[in-house]
Amino acid sequence: MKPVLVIGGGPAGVAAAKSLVDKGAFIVLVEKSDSLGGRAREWTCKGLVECRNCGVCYSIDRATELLTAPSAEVMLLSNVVSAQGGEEGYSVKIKSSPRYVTDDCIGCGRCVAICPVEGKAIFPPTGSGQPRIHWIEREKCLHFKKGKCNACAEVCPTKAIDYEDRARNVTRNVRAVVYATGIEPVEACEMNRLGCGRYPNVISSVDAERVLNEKGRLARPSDGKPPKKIGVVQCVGSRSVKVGVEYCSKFCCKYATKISQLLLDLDPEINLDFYFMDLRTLYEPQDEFKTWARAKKTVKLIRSMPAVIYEKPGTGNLLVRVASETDLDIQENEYDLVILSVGMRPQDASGEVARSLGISPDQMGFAMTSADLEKKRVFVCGAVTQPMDIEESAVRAMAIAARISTKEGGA
Amino acid sequence: MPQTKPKVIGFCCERHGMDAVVLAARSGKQLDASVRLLQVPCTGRVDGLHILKALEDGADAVFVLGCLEKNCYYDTGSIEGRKRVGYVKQMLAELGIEKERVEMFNAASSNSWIFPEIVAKMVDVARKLGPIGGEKR
Amino acid sequence: MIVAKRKALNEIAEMLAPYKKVTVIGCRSCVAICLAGGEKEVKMLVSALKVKNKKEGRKQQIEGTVVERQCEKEWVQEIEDQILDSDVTLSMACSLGAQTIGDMYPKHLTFPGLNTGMFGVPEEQGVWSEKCVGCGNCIIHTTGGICPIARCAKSMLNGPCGGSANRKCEVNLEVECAWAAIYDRLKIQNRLDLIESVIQAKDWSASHSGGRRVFVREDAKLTPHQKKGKGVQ
Amino acid sequence: MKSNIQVLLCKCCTEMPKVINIERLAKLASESGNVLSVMILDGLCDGKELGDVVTEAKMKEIDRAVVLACQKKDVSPAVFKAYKRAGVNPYLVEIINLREEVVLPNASDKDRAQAKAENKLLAALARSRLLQPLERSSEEMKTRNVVIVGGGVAGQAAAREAAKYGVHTIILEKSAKSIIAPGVVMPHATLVGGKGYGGSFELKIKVGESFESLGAASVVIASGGGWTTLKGSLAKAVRGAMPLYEFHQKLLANQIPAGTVVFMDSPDPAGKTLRVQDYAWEETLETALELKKRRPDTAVYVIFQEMRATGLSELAYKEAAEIGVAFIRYDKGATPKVDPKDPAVLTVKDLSYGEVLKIRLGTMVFASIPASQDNLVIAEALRIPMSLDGGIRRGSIQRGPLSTPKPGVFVCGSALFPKSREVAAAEGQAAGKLAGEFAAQGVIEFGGIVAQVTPEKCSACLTCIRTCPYEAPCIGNATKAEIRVQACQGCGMCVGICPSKAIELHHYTDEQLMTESKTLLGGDF
Repeated sequence: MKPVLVIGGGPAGVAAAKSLVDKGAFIVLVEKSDSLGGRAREWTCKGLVECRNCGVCYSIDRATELLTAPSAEVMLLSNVVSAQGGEEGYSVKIKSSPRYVTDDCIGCGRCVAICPVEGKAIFPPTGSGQPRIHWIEREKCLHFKKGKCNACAEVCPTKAIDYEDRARNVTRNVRAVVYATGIEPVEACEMNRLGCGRYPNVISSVDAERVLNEKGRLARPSDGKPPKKIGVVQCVGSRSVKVGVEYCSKFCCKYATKISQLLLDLDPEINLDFYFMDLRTLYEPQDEFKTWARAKKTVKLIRSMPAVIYEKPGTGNLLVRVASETDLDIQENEYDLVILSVGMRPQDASGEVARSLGISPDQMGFAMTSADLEKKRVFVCGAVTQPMDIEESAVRAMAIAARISTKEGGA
Repeated sequence: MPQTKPKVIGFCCERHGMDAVVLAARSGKQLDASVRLLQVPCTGRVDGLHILKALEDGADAVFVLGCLEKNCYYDTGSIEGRKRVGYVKQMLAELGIEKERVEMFNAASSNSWIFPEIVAKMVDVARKLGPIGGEKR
Repeated sequence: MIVAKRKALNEIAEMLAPYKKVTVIGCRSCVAICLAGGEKEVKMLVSALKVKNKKEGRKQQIEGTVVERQCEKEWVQEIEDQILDSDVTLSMACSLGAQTIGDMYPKHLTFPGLNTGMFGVPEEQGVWSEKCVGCGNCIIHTTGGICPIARCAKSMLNGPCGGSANRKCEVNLEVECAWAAIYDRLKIQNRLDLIESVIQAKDWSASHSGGRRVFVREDAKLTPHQKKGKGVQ
Repeated sequence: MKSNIQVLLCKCCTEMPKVINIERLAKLASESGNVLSVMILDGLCDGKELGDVVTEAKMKEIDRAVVLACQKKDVSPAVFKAYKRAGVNPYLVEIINLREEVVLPNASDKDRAQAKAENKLLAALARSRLLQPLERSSEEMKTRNVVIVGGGVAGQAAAREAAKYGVHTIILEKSAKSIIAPGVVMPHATLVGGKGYGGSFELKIKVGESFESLGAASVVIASGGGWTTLKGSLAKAVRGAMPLYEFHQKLLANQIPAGTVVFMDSPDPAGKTLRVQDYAWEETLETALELKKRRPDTAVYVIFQEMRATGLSELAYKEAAEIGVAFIRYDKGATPKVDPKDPAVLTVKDLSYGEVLKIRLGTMVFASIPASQDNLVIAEALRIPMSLDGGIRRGSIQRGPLSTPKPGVFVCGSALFPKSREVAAAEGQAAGKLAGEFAAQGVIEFGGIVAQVTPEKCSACLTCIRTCPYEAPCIGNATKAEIRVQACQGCGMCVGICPSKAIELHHYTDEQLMTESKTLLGGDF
């Protein structure tokens, strides 16, 4: 029985793959980054006592299960180069980048400590990674740039550094393709007026998620102090005709409200102002976030979009200029840290591989799916098809897995 | 004089509680060695008696670590666990023993920082309060 | 069933402090069911007291045990040795259990570990409410099955007092007025006429006011001829 | 029972020896009571050395083992398999996660790490001596029925999907609506009661006026939303009130009366529960657009507290605003009102502009979709929890997004909360797959780590029955609690709460846990 190819190891990809494995299928999962779980790996769990239903752990758990599943071939740091075929199946060429570190790596991290390159050239897997095998980024590594440095190889206790590692090209014949390439954040720094990229203490929600996931606390990038007054700005680069995307990215309100709650859980003394146009917190029948925010004296909900953010000289603090809700007066509020909730856009919905599989983007750039495409055994799923949160991605991926037959002529 | 070798014991659920412990270790976090972990299927299995017995047997601090509430593998186990811990805390308070010695925590499998924080907090409590009755070690 | 509540632990610890050897005795009946004095509570109490003693450096031997029904001599007799071997017994049963032990071993000290509260029913897990005061003269067939003596703060027998408003009791606004409940119940039973009938002033002689009450069922009693051993005397 | 322990020490390639002295651990192990064999292995996970382990275990008549390695999940399949060959009960094999609990996090303090590892080993040995062998059993499922409650979009999708697994699907549909789906479709049928556990449910159903019983291996709840329900003070007071679903039907049939149309989020805006979900807005905006397209002259208002036009509905929101739909935001503090004398005039304060508007109504449409009224009966029948707003609550996400806490019962579509047709169909499909897979197993596996009652101690206080999420305890014929092992998931919640200490959880008894904790605390490091 030929395997099913899953392109993308994010929430949708791992859910589809796991669901297929449960059904008895063999799968080949191709993920371009260094770890399985996609964006969920970088994102933080938002509960401290009570689960806030962000779904991050669901993706992580499925990814962990896949890594030990005998019927799943997981290829990290890999890309699909080309795909040919049709209803009868596809012949797929996959290129795996060299890691320059063999499977002997035990993830002790000594190589990272000793690496002389600024910003390091050898890394553990991004986020809270499961296989601890490190990898070297060729473009940064002095061994490749100057041919001199062997620092990591010398310090490695298991002799796992292999500078001779080569890119591998493999071909797999698969019976169906699940296309789940997911989303990427809109470049928030295009929104110049909000100071992103100019001021260190204006960070994007993606950065906030990553730092929280790694450290459990946010700190001001400028001086490392814990922020006491935080502004959260919604709809940066989404619902916008000028910069970014026109649609609503759907789950930003969900994660931003939950991060806000987490921040207050971690440090009840934080003052938090939440700027938004409309609060779209997905499934919240009792308007939980608003009720929560009203009950807290330290949280303010402000229905207005900041016009401009600039730094108060010498302090690193930020001044947010914003019109009040009814446009009557203009205020300036000071914060230690500002988080911009950036919009998301589909990733790899167009391009050569997508095209060769017959996938085309719609007006907004999302990959379109159709009955014809599914007849040709190409299944597009996850947030590359339309904005959706982790749980919906997972459910839809499970449905896709249900549609892919794993037996000849049967279920 | 803070003691150097406090004794802290943690009852840890084998689902997300243990996953968080493992993830913290695999993320390269260094912890105080004073914490002994004891695995239970679910924090709902933990009985107030186990906690009291641990204090009796020489623990300076006891914690219970389970899945996040509403995300417990057994649906309501970690809520039960929290109630048990709360009851023991109340008993200790009635007896004039520091109730901070006993604590309930929750974690998710994707959370790598929570376990080191729990360890730091409980070891800190144990160091600050010392052994019950000032027993010498 | 009888509903009881554990005494505050410091009170218990203080009571037991002067004694070297303590036996804590639980009961598997009512107090186990109302989560106050079953095996679990006994074991936890013993352990908690040991932790307290450890803190204060007090040497005290504490042991716990449980009997099926502490209010019956035969069950208590089974652990007679253990009781008499200790300096003091802490009864983790209702006061009936404590007094049974006390009556059986008058020289021996028996202290209560629980406060015996009431005759109550479990409304839900962890919630018990009083529905009977044991007045000895039941009339609930005329009040829709709801006892006004127990459930009305003033034990009104003929309708609510002037303080009943919005179905709530004036003594405690959280509590439903018993007579509002009686009215509703009689209404669904189509017996509202009963609410008009006057209940005569209650004969409280059947209640505890006449001192200790003893109920006897002659046909159940054993005749002297039937009794064995010590019971014959 | 003899107690011959074998200790395996895994080096995790080269990782363990860097921090701890494995030989000293091995020596400590071999000097401990009952330990007949100690082996140091280079790596357990590759399974190469397990052959030697089996040989040694057989030779020394080993009946229990303590394995010091890494995470249980990673090594357990190989280790259990090996010990199965050696005839050791899997429940007597203790796997200790030395790597993640001791070695990795304490690498910087080698002395304490060593002492901690030794202490861990002693505790594991103490526990191992107390363990009892356990067996898992299995039971043939009596039926291959997959019962699907509700024949809407989700229910039909679930039936089609489940049928692929060769199971027998039965749809219970409360209306007379004709449904094309595989298996049996029972019109006028509702679920009213039930008992049993995953793989063997006995459901009580009402068909027309008669009651029938029905066996089921798994159940899918697809009860949908309360599409046609309209409740709330405003809906009662206003003239021409209509739920969205009904309005949509009438619009398609061109039966909308003339006059202004107002769409509003909640029929009870001052009430506690808002219960307006994103899907309701998606549909509202589409309907408003459709209305405006069909009848451009109609004045259309959308009154809302929060415009939840998520995702691509944002585009519909924009389009609607462009073609002249008026959007008015209000707040809980100033809810729209109708004049009791003239229930056709709605007064609303627009918070965006601060004006007070008086709108003469033709039709007033409410977007709020309450939960299905049937959920209460279904939840009671299957003994599963509900969410606060009347939907069926899913269990922990650890078990998946469509699983209720009860194994074998799945939920999909608007039974959880209102969803679009497309999402409901996807969920139905996924739930159908899960239910089909569950029923197609054909056998129920149970036993092993389960609770057990000591009848002499039981006071039949019902505490366990009220606490268990799985309905495993019940009062048996002897009026003492009994555990239905088929339903028991082994969480031990009843054990921890039993006031008479009458229940024990195999493998995690009080004695085992307290001995382990005592040994752990005995270590001085």
